[in-house]
Amino acid sequence: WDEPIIFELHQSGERGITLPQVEQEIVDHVGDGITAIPAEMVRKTAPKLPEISQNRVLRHYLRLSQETLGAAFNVEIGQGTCTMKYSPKINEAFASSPKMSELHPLQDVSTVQGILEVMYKLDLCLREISGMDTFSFQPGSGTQSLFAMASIVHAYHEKNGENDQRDEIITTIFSHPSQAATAAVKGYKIITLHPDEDGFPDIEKLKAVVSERTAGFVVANPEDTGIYNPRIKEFTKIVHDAGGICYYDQANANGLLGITRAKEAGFDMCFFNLHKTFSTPHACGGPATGALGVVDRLKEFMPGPLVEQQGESYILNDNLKHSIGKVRSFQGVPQTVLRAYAWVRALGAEGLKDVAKIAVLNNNYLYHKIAGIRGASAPYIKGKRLEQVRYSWEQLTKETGVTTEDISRRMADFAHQYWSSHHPFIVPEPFTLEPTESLSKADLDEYIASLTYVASEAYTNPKKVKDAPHNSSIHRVDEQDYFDNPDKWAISWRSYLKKAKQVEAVRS
Amino acid sequence: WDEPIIFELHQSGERGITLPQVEQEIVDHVGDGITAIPAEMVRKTAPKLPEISQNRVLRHYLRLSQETLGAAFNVEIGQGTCTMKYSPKINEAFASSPKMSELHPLQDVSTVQGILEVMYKLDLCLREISGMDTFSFQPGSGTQSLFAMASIVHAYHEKNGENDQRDEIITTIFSHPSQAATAAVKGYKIITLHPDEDGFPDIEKLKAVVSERTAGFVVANPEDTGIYNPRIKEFTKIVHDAGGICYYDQANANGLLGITRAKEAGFDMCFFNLHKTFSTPHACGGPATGALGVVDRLKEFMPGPLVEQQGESYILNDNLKHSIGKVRSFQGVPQTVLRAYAWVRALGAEGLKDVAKIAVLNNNYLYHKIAGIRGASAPYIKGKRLEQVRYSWEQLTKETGVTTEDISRRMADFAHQYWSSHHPFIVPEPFTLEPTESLSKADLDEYIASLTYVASEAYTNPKKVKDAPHNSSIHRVDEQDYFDNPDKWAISWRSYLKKAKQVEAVRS
Amino acid sequence: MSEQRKMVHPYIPNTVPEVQAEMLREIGANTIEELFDGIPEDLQYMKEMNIPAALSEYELRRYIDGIMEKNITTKEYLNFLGAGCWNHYVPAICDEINQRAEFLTAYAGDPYEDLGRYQALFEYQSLMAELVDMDVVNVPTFDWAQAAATSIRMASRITNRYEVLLPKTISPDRLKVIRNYCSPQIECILVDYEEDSGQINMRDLEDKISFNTAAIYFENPSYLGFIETKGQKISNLAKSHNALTIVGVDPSSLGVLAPPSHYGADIVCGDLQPLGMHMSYGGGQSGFIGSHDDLTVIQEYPSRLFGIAPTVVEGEYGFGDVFYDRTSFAQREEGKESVGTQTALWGITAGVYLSLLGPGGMRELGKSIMQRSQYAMEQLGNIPNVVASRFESTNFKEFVVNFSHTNKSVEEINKNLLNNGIFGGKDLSEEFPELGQSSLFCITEVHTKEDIDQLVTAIRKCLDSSGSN
Amino acid sequence: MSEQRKMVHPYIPNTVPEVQAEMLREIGANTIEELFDGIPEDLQYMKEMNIPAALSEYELRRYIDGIMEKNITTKEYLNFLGAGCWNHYVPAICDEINQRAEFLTAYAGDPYEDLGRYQALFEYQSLMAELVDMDVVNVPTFDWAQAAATSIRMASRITNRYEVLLPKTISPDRLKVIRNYCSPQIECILVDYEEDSGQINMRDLEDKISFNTAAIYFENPSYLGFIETKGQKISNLAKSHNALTIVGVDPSSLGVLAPPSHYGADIVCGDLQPLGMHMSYGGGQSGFIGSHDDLTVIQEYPSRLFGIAPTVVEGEYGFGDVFYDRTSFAQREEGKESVGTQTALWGITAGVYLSLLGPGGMRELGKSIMQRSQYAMEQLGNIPNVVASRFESTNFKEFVVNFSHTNKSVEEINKNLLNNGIFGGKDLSEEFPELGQSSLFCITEVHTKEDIDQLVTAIRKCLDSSGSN
Repeated sequence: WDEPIIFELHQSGERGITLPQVEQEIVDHVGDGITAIPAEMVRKTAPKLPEISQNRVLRHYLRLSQETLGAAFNVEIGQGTCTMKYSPKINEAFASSPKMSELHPLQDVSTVQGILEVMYKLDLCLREISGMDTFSFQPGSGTQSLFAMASIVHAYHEKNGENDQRDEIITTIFSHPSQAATAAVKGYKIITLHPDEDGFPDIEKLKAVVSERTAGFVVANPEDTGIYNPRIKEFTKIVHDAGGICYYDQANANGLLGITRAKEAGFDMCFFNLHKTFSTPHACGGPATGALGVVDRLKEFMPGPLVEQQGESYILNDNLKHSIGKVRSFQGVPQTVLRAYAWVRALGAEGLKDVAKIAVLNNNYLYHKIAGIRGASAPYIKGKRLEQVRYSWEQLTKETGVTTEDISRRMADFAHQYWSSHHPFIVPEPFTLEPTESLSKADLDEYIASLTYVASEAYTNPKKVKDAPHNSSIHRVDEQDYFDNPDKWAISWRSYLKKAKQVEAVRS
Repeated sequence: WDEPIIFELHQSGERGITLPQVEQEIVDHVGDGITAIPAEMVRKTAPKLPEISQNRVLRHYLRLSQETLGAAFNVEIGQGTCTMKYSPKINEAFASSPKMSELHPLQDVSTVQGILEVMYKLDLCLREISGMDTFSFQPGSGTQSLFAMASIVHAYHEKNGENDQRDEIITTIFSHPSQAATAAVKGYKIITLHPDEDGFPDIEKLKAVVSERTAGFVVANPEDTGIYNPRIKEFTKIVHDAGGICYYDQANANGLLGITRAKEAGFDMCFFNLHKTFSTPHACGGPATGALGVVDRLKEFMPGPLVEQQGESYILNDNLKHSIGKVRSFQGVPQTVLRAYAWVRALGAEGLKDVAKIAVLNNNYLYHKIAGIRGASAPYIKGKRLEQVRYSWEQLTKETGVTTEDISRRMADFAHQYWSSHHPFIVPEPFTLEPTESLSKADLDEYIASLTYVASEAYTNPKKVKDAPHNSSIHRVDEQDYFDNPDKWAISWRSYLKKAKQVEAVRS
Repeated sequence: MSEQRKMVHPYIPNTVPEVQAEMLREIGANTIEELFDGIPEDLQYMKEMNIPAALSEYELRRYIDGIMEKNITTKEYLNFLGAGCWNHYVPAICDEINQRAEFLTAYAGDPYEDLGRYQALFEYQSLMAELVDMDVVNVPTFDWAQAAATSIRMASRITNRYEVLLPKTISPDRLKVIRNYCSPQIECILVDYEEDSGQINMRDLEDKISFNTAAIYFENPSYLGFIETKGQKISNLAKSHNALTIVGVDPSSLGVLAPPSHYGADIVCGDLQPLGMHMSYGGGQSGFIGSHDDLTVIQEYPSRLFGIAPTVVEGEYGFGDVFYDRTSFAQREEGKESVGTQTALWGITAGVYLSLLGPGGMRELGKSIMQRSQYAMEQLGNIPNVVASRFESTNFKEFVVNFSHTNKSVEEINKNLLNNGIFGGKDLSEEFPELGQSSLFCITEVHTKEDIDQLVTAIRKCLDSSGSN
Repeated sequence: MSEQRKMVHPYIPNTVPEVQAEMLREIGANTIEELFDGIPEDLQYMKEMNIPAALSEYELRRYIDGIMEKNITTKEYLNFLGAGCWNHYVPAICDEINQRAEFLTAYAGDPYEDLGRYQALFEYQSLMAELVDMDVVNVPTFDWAQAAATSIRMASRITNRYEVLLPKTISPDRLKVIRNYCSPQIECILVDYEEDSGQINMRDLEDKISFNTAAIYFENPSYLGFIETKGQKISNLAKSHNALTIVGVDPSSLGVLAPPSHYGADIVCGDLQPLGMHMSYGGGQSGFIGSHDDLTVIQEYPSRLFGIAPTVVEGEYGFGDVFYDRTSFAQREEGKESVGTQTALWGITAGVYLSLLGPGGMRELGKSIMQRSQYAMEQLGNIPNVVASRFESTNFKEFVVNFSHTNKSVEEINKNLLNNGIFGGKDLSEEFPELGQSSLFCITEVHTKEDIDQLVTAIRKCLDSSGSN
């Protein structure tokens, strides 16, 4: 499709939808309603929204939807760390049912026993999976869950009167940037550990930085490399011994379900992204849930209210003595909790463990195959990968000049997603692949074939790769100037029109 | 997408869905259930259906959906006679609601008062629109409605003892082929009238064929040319005077709502395709409804049961003295009746009339513009077109060799539908366009621009048009051999595999 | 910001007055009314139609929801009705696919625009072909009844004969459709059933078959739920008279029951509704017809038959209409019967269903239905004076329960069940008076043991409270 | 046709044993367990998780439906709750678009894979920009509360100051979020309201503002529903102290109320939920932040900001991240706050909503809400001893009703209403004890006259029956 910007569809006078007429009796009582508005608060010029008929609005957005490569449409391996798995359709039926969608968050609890039961029961399941003692579903994503955990760390030391002293949080470079960023929002100084030459977090480096200033330690395990830190218990012990809190980024726990738990590794808190491991759809980036679990001694710091069982019914407990308050309005995103609970029940204990096993099998198969592609490598220790791997095109780039960004654009021609890594690029010319349990061997072979083809093309016809995409919805975007130059960037259509006019004015 | 045939996705052992386990207590009572099957009736070899995981099945069909150019996605003008209008989304919510979808057709009438009320009330609306006295929604399409009408004609003359005598039904060449075909199914000899030079049905020809053998007269008005027969009252009178029944193909009544009615034109019966004029989605070709209306004296011949009001409630009346029986199981396709009723209520009397007015305005605008395209013409009288027009590329084909089929394939490159006409091609190199009220002027201009471009290309670069499509999901199909040669045609994948093997065997 | 004069309707963009004016100017007309000058004045309708004024979307939603709220659904009540429309589980993916805007709003484009529609329907044909174990299946027709009628008409054209034999146990609703489709050319002759088993009475069949017989039509399972076991004998008899054998079949049985092609059927037909269609008050019915790859039969199909073909690009598949010249689209009254819009979307859906279940799922489905319905028969049969099943044959999914020896009519029992939130079986007392107070119950994979026990308990209670009601 | 040994799960294709074996062979491993050898044995969990066995899809459907059936929805009961989550009509097309499998399952691809996602979100930004009449709007954040908190943090970074002034009438739920997001760096100082009008007490504001003030934050309409009219005065005051003005706004009001940019706001924020999101027990909340095209402000956004740019092909548009180096994605703890998954799908939906309504629809929406809520206030105010509205200001959508002079508490009244199928207003007696027995009612375009009359009648009855309960 060559679909215009929605403002270009404007036809003065058209309507997309009409609203109910106000009853004549109401008009007789109160008039037009708007003359009551104080003069200074009346809107004097109508918002310049476009006027478009219903059919055309629908066509526009349907076409845009078709230009979006959702996980349901491709062999979704390329967005590593994101755990792009199958989101079962049946769960969408639950989420969009009026029994879910038409609930107001402040209804009397007697009228929302169903959704509270679901939240409570998923809590129980996650306790089994993690070993934690209570979960909250309030955080709206992994990042917000990390922020909530940093807040809990803060509240904990505040209660103990150690807040002034403890102002450092330790993390690792292969963990998600939000770990560092959210702790910084909470005022912490960040200490970032780099791995040893095998890619393991370096315990000596940890020992060197831990002190009475340590408020907490946050880490993913496995990290983005897919490598599990086998000495994690020692890490958490060192931090605990120094008086810090250990919290665990399990946004992606897809290789671990039923295999190993946060509790036994010594963590005080962890969170799961329901939109990763627990299959709820990513929705272009939310709404989502970062389910936050803590051990008993941290429960009183949790954001409230918590769902609890009381006799036959479920209640909202907002009496948490040292609660951090809240991180999100109401009870988070319950329709996602519902989806995740349905997913857990569709799999059962055995199925959940199969998820981890097959995710790891798929990843190791892929890892094995990619090792055979000319120009590709997987830095750090051989083997020992769980659910994902961060690879490198270092050799290919040296030999052909083709970069990981070029390959990314070229993979789009084959309808594949492909992601490099967060910044900074510790691994040179990185790419991160994560085949979840949802993909079959045939799917993996298809992705491998495309990657092999593109890598080989980089050697034989590098220009083709560098000029990509050739076959996608659009061609290469002129990035430099338009996204980093304040005189040219345009964050809205109105801004674009103004700046385009200025550019024209200068030219003429 | 380059999506394989579903059988090619087979991976032995995979499952798309599981069914509920039978409870152990039931097994204890009855065993495995299937040993009860008499030996001669046991299936001995499993059906060779493919085994595919759920994610892959979904991906397959989602991809196929994207390769289908629904009316919601394009400037839908090209499927003339089909009245491809906007199917409002809200009506889909009604149709898929459990209050509609989870009803069994044999439930006690006290438990289906809602859907019966809808059927009754749409009946009332259609009476207003047509002037008929009762409607049945049993026929599952226009063709089935025509068949029902032919059956009623038959039952009517049977009751009057004239069945042996009256064995001819008269129709016109620009009416839908189903008019002739369904009457033939009912055993009638078909007399087909050709138009006069202006494209009007020829009253002299009618007079010449009407006789005591005339059982009925069936016609569309306007016909596929978009030309309304102004002498229709004379036509029906001639047939009535000869003792025949007049029935009206109003499958497409989109230019007539609130403008003119079947009753005043002298018809005894008519039908409306709810999936055309009344906006219910075409669904790749059904399920659908051909709503059948008759005047009082024909009510007793209707297929039963009819929905009627009795006091405060609605009943099913199956006591129709000379009923033809049935044409479709149960009560037809009620979810479509529900959609159509919602559409009527969303428009009201005035909105319905606007539908006709704007459909005719849009068509005349298009007609005017196409007259200006080199090589195109609209045979027969100038002007007087209602909701559609059958055009001709006769001149263009003579001058360039490019045919209407070539243009059809080339229009696919621009994501446009395009239809020639039914057979035989009375109008040479025909194409039939029908812009409904759903399209804006901008939409029409877009379609016109594409058509103008292709026509001009036919003059400048005919090979490009003849080799089309270039830019569609697939390239030109090798038709000749594979669809008309019994040795090579394959109506199923298994048949294809067998025949492909034979072909290979012959070759080797 | 003044209020608009006349409401522009969201569904009709060009109700904008300025746009209309511009278009009229282009056309060279002064008013829209002028464009209707082809319609004589005395035919122009001058009154206002008595249809209420337009509703906004929200008003419409409340209005329609309000009406439909009056229905009580089979999700609210326990349902044991079948009789041609069956309560099966519909996988969520079936709904997802048939609600996709693309499939929902497509119609009749060529494979260059509608490749997905062609492929999905070709795949449907191919999947059904495996299920019935034959090489040819058509694009879906209206429903079982019409598919059966068309099969009979095909047989009549093939044999040039004008009689068809059908079992007396056929669904009366279905028979009405068949009779109308066959009239006036083809005579429908009913064949007796054996009183104990319900099976076709072979002696009566032999009496009635002749060299005027175009076909014998029978069903498996029958309308009354039992499995007809003499299929091979019947088809042999037909063959010996050069008549065709047509079998109507419930496809949900074909994971465990032999398909009709295995006992001599020439044509098979039936309903797709069990394969992923909601009941929708009968709106989920969809017919299919299948046969061998035999030109004599293929040339008599009125329906479209999609075929597969290569394109000009190596390795690419295309699709199209096989032997289009058969159809009334091509030949008008000279074509085979008539063709038009039927139920294509349900064909696509049935394809999705079969792809999801696969051979293992279809077997489990059949097995589960057998087990659950046998359990229900056993439990109902344990109620004093209740006979289940009325026939001695093996049943699939449905069975006849006889209440003649209780002091209650089926009507009374069903009324009582309704008050207890249960839709009881279909009352057969009018359609089959010879069966007395009998009722046709339907048990599928959706009925749990608990559901069945609830039914049994309710009937027990109803029969115990003899005096009441 | 033997039964399968172990169930292959439909969600996990490679549970097929033969495939696993083949893959292991390729890898060179003997068992899957071997692949976990990176996890020390003492960390391997050897117990069985206490989670029930897998359910098939049909079992799951019945099980989940059974639980959710226990909820009573706002379609079943009449709802007058608002307080941060509002009962508006959701056009069917909003649901259609946000349920499209493409948008539902996309995440974070580049514009070459996800062009539609980028364009839809850029359009959302652009549509919201028109509504608030400013040039910059971000990709949606979590909710109003967090958007407000982030706006405040942005102001603090811009001014290098660490105090923010907020009105005492703010939602306590929202304030909790803001406080936690601001702690420990930024102090939240509450400003009194005028007792009669609810408006910000200018004297108190003047007392509390200083050159430590990063920003004044207020809301329009306020949490308690009235329109704050002194916007320009407040922003002037802020400007005179080189502080920023931040206004939280309900976008459904902006068809009739002046947007904050018209009375001096530097940053505007609020919730998108009214623009096409179902309430979903709070799951429909979604935050937005807008500002002028001012580099000082733009560089402080933590969120992604999508921009438009040409591609190498003339006339083609592409999209991408503006000034990506601001973000924590690029800079970890050196970036501005943090960014991650938030509520993009609701942004797309709000874009659909605004495209459907257009300027005319937004005006009608606002007008209809004003009319209906004024009618409701009038009718409730006519009940003896009931005061509606508690404040003298003009209200939008919500208003405080005071029951202190009746003999019933809000709790009692709400319990009574619940028994009559009505969710009454939000009880304010704990959050705002100074308002006595007060309740916050919400009236939108969905409430018909009949609905309002039903509420009024129910309250009248409840208050009449003094003794009962």
